[in-house]
Amino acid sequence: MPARESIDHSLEILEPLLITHSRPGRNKHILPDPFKPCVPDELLPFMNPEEVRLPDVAEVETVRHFTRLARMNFGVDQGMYPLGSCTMKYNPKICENIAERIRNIHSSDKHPMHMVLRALAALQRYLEEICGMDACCLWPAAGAHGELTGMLVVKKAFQTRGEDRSVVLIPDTAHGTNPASCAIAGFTTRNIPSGPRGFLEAATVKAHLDKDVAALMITNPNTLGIFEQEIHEIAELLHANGSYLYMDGANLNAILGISRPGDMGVDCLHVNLHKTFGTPHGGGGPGGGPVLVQSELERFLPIPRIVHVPRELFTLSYSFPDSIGMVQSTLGNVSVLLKAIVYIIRLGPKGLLEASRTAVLNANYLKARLKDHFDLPYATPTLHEFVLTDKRQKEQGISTMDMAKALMDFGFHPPTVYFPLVVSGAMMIEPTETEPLSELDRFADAMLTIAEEAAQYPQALHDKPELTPVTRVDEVYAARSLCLTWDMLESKDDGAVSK
Amino acid sequence: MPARESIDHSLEILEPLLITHSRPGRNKHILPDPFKPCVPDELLPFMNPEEVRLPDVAEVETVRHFTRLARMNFGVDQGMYPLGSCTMKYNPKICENIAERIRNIHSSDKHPMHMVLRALAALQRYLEEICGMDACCLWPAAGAHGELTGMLVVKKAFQTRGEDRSVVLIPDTAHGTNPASCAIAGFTTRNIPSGPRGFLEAATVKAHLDKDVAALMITNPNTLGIFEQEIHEIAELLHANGSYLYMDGANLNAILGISRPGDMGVDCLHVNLHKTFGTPHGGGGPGGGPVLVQSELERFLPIPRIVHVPRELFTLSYSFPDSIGMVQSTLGNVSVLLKAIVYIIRLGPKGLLEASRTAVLNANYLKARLKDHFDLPYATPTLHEFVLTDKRQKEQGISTMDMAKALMDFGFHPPTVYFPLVVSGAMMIEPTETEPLSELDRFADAMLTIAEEAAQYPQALHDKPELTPVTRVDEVYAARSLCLTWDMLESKDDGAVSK
Amino acid sequence: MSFVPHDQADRQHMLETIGIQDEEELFATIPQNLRLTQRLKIPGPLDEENIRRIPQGQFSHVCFAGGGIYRHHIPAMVDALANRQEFYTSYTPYQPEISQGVLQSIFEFQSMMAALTGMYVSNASLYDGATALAEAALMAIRAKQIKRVLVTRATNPRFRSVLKTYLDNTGVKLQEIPFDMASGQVERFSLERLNGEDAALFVQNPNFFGILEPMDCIAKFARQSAFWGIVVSEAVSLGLLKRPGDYGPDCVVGEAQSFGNPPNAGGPLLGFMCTTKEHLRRMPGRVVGLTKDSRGRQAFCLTLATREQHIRREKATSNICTNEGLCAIRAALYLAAMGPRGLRAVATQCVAGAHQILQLIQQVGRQPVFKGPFFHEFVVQLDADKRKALEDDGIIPGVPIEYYYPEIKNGLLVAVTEMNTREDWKCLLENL
Amino acid sequence: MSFVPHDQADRQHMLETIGIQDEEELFATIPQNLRLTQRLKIPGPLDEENIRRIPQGQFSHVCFAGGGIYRHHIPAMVDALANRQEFYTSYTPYQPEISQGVLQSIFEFQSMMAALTGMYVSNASLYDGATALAEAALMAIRAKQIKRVLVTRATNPRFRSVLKTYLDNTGVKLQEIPFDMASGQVERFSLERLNGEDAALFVQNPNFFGILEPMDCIAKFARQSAFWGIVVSEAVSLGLLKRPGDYGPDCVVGEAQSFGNPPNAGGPLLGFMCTTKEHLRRMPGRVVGLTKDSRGRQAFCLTLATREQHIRREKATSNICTNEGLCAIRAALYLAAMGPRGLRAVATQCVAGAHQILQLIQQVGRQPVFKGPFFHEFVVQLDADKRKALEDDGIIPGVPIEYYYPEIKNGLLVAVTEMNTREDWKCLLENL
Ligand SMILES: Cc1ncc(COP(=O)(O)O)c(C=O)c1O
Ligand SMILES: Cc1ncc(COP(=O)(O)O)c(C=O)c1O
Repeated sequence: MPARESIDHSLEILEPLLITHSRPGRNKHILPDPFKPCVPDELLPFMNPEEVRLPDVAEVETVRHFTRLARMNFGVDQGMYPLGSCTMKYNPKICENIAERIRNIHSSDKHPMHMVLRALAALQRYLEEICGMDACCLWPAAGAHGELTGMLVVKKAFQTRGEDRSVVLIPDTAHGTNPASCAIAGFTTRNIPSGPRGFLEAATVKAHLDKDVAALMITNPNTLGIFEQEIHEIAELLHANGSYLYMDGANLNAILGISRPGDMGVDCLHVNLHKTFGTPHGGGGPGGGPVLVQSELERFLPIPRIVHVPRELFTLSYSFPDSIGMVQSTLGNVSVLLKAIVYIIRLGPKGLLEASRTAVLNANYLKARLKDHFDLPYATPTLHEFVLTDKRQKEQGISTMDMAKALMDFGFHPPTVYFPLVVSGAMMIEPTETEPLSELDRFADAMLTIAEEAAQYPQALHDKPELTPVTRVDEVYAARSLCLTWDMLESKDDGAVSK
Repeated sequence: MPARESIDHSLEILEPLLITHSRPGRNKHILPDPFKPCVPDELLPFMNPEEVRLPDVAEVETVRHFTRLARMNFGVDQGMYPLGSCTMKYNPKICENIAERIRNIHSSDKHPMHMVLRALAALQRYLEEICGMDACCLWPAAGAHGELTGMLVVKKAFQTRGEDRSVVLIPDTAHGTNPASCAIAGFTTRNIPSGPRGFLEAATVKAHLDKDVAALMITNPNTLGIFEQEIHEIAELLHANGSYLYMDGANLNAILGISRPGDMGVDCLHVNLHKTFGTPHGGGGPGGGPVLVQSELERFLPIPRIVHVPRELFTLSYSFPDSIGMVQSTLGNVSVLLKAIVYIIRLGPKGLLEASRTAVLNANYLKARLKDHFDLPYATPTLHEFVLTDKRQKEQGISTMDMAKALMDFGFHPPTVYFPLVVSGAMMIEPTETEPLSELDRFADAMLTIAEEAAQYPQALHDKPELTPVTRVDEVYAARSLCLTWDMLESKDDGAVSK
Repeated sequence: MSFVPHDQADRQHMLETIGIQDEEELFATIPQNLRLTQRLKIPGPLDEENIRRIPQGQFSHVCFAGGGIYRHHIPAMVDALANRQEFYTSYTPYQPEISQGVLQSIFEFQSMMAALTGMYVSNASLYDGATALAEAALMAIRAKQIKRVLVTRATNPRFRSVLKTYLDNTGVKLQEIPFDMASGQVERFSLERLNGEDAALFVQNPNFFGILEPMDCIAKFARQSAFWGIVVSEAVSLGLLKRPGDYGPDCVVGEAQSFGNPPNAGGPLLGFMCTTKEHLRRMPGRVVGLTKDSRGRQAFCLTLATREQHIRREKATSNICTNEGLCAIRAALYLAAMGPRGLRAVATQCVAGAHQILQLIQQVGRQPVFKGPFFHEFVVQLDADKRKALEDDGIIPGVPIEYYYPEIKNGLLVAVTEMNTREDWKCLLENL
Repeated sequence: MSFVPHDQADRQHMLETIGIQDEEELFATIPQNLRLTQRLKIPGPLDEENIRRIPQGQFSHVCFAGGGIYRHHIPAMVDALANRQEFYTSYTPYQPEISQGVLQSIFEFQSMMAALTGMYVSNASLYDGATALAEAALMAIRAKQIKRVLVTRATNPRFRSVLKTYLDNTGVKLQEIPFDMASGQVERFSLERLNGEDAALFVQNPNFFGILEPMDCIAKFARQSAFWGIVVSEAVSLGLLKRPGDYGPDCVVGEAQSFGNPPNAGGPLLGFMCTTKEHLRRMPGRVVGLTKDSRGRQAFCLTLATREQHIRREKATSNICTNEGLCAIRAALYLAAMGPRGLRAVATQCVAGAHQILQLIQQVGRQPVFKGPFFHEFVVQLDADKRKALEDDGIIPGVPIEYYYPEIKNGLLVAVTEMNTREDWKCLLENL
């Protein structure tokens, strides 16, 4: 029945680009027009004489286009999303509701901003308490932005001391943003091995310490899900050397109410609100990467800072002469910050503790169910996540990529793959605390099925996924053909894909 | 690879019943608890000693359950929904926004209710203007409720006059609610033929008129999409006989700003806000079925009525001694009424006219594209919808049902099928004005493809749809096995479907 | 402004395909004398921002109004899901293959309503509690040769008004059973006197005054009538009280707005009907049943359509077509979100709060009008001026009921729910 | 309270599967001295209703504040779709097979941004306009051997502050080019003097004062610098003004909050970067490309990953990972909803309104500080007491800028958009 295909575009294009619906006159949206719409003559030379190049599409078409696009996307609300180190937990709906309230507030509108600042000051206190740190800056817009901010603080501390230390030690399990952030902050990085047991040993750190070392940047629990058991010793070594301990708090979800970075000897850390504190990831942001420091480093934090004369208003102050300066135009991703506050007070101290305990329980349960069927590169006990490899399946030619893609057909998002880099063919699995037992079991069953298929019918796995909106996507072709806008498509068009 | 099926429940159950996730203790939702939670002793005898029988499920599971269910449903925002007589047009998002505002108002809260009543009074005026009628009652909750209300008004008018007329004439093209509503209002109905040209002829009406006839209930345009061309003559005949003309306004979307029921001689009609005025249908309501009458019948309208002392508050009055009484607990589906107001003022007079003109254009375009390939039972020109039949495809054993199901695989909702009853194997197609030309073409192409398949590979069509969440659903089995709650499922369970 | 997606070229192309020159020709069948010649006199078009600026009323935060419509906590989840476009932009699920979402949600609603009421089956919704009661009476008429419908006078007066409207043309008489002025419960002698084999009996519990009726005793009498039904006006009471079904009625009907539907200035509401196996085929409204698809998988569809207007026309069990689908889905979401402990906790808060507040009110010297046991509403007397003064200060102390019950001079029905804060009742007491 | 779905039996079963007795054992690797012994001192758990009751500030309805964050009309459609769970509950689209929704939306965002700016390519977003400018400067450093970054002093001072922070450790000098106190435009002599082959030049247009810079002239100078970029702080200006790309810069960066993202008390914002083919591989941030799936169908995926931190680590073009994906989707929705005429109409309203209001202000005797041509913002002088009095009355007359520009005593930056009603400006004028 070839006729069907000719009218059903699904064989060629699932959802045509919006621009293909565009025809002059189709958009009929009417706008508020309080003013006589005339542009003064003196502006004419500055104006674009041509039509603005946007698609001209009716509201119903736009709505359907994006509705259909949304339906081609997988989110946490559809099923388990065990993306290691990303903490894809359930995003409480009440947080979304409350954040909506500030939508119409302009940041120069003093009176409502007082309420906002009061709430933000409370968030600072909560994060300080949770992390055991002395001071907090909420403005970094994501984890990497927090890293940069924190490392600029460290840099500034040395500059103020008159020391010029240029090296940051980074374990080989670190996330790519760590070295990248250090580079922007003007440091060079030195990669150090995390050791055979999957955690950094104090002896290793000691061996790398010299007067050029400004800091060590450590993730705890690290990206193998392993607690850095020697962190306190490491902190002492660093401090004795005049260096700082920076902690990447991306994995804080393992230890809320259980162990605090401040107590570990951490001088500076960032947390990821869009991981640990349940704010949605939004398909790639906005997030929140607050930075916390011990009192010694407080004066270097970014401006503005929230100040509060008791019984008076909360206001912003820029009068911190030692500050590294501003890191973001305003107050960071304010509505994300608000969601994090709601999350924290919705749960309270017991709830946060239960979250972490359960995150660890869930990960260990999954590990227990999977460890006999997949290669487990480290025997050390893990907390909220764990890493498997494709070593065994490789024998049948099945890679981590194949298994990740196969998982999709069972209705799961795959784990983080090929990271951390120290593990070849890594699958980094972080279920989070909000996965029910039934979903963990379904996931484990799927993994075991895939392992069995890898052993018995390996060929079929290369063709996965089959039940997704599109089948395996050609990333190489994307990089080679490099079509990044619809104009490029039009200009290179062979007629095959655009219409 | 049978292993996959065992863990992927999709082969047996797409989405398990919520109750299957239930285990004691899983629901941890916490509630506002302003009061000490103690029940006075004297109430103990009235209390249920047992646990309330609801599923005990975590928030994340509930969210995912209903998210996945939603994803198994087709709505207007996904594509064309040409359900004849249902006017499935695009539901503007701004209407939803504005209606949200009244959510926390209790109907006994006088001050905000003044605002609400003012808005409702405006809606009454707009509907009166649009329909050319003198008075309006907004309370009926849907079209059928409006019919009942209208017929009770008619009944009451006769009672007041001291006449006991018991018969309502109803053309054979009428919707099932028409006779059903008349029955509740205490009338008997007489079915009259709509004639070979698809509209009711004055002569037919004349032949059925006698002193027992209280009213004629007519749908205009009727369910064949044909304008009742002799309606004015019919109205005159009825009036001469002392009878009323009731109009079912379900198809008003064809004639906004073009022709008004009041000008046709209609005495009483209802409109469907959830059809003509863009309020969403909500998977089966809530809707809105305001009733409009000429001044003669106004005093019989339901109570309460909105009264407005100029420069004073808008209030409700119950002091209408001739009223038929109340038809709904409060003020009908208030938030639906609000959406309809927003719809009307968003469009304005030109917009409403453009809506109707385009609804008619769209339907005629589709008809033009399809009429050579399907049986068109009436040659009379049609307005916003038209009816085809399966007469030609029947020769290959393909029925309207088969074609309706096949349409789903192209991403469309099928038309209304097997209605109106006067046409055997009817397919009643109403695209509405918000379908773009491209979607109309896609639909026409799909219909033509199906027609071709019916001719060439008829067998395959019996297996449609194939690309939907479930394949053809066994409605006979549902009626025979009659499982209407999960308790019934459990008690009859053979283990096959419940878990 | 319109939501029409066409440009001029589209229209031109369409006219050509149709084979006409001018769009006017499409309307040739409408006689000239029936054409509107001037433009409709309605405002607009208005842009979205100007629509957003239309003044909105500020609701009173201190609110003890109930009387059939209640303010309850609605979990954020309910809106997040009920507002899914797939749910709210779909029609009645006539085509099950692409409507499993609505169908299964309503099946689950039916399951939970049947479990909560203790009845065999629930329909998919009716317009509201008032029409649900009216439909129940019509069902009784279909089921039995009754001459009278009896309803307790302490049944929601708005429900009784609608019942009266619906019964007006059936030839069946409507009689009201008075309440006892001391207890607020049904007057047992009148109940005994009026009750009979030619009658259908309807009793609201908790009644309109919040009073718990002596259901065991009523049930005994009720067995002698041809048909009897229990009316529920505050669905949250199902979370704590004995299940109405346990008293053995023919049906349980009422209003379930409290289940996840906000007060919304009066509506939409959510009428429901639960009944026995015996009356199943007489029940009005949609019903969803479980079935299977052509591959044997679990699926759902509308069933028992042979009761309905589109098949049976004037002989249908009701004229209802569009009902309150999305409100039923909201109720399903609400009940799922609350769970068994949640619903009971809410009901307990309501009861506890009402009793605690009444006690405080008694301490400031006001007595309740009725002495019977009550759920979360009670009646006191408050003169109209005082009440209006409170209302002008943004305090709604309750719903005035003298209009419906002239014998209760200055009667005020006070409802307490889990939404009333400590500040609320301090505010009420200080101003009373 | 937590969002943990387990019951006790679940936990027990899990412990057994793991093979331990006590959950404590799971934490054995955390040294005892690093364990927290008391409970965290934070409030909660709080139920949803009590969270909803947390007081919220009432924003000022009469608002002429801009200065980098603007109030614009947002079509209702934008929220309806951006709030789809599939969009907001997903991660960065690393797995394209189940992320086509986000990917295609961002591809369309890129397409529209590139078209609006007149550049070859756009990335998928950066944190905000300020970091976008900083990233552009870092890109210039990577591209050319520059010693200095020049920025006009009339560039958003917050952008310049962040730029300074980012450049502090690069060894590259930051210099500011003053503006002409009469026109508010860049001082041409200084521009000529400072400009050079060892410098990257950045110019905001319209500048922070709303003044339109003499771009043709600047472009001529700019060609002599090693790299130059145009900064856009009010994206709506792209709907009316000449496309910045037409002046031939190396990049166009800035803030696109105005495209469908509400002011939100400051954020999230939407940084963007558009650049040339030449600089494509130096560009920071995510990029979505078009490709095909294994069946040959059109599909999208993240591409050019070799620029990014997860591959290149310390040598990456930026450290950015999580960006402002949902804000970019909102921008795509907004631009789709507005269409070509809509965006132009909004820009026209802004310009027209600002000019009409300035004229009225001049009639009451206040003169603008600058005489240059302007877009939708202008600077006047208003003493602080007067301004505070207005603010206390709920009228925000503009953003005070003396802190950033001490030479403009009592400087107030007034922004006008299509959201300002007639009543707004009457209110402003009467109270000025
Ligand atoms: C361990 C770790 N560090 C840092 C980051 C960067 O955080 P963001 O994406 O918020 O910039 C991530 C995010 O994936 C991470 O997993
Ligand atoms: C012609 C006609 N009349 C009446 C009705 C009943 O309207 P409602 O479903 O709103 O009760 C319908 C609905 O399908 C209809 O099409």
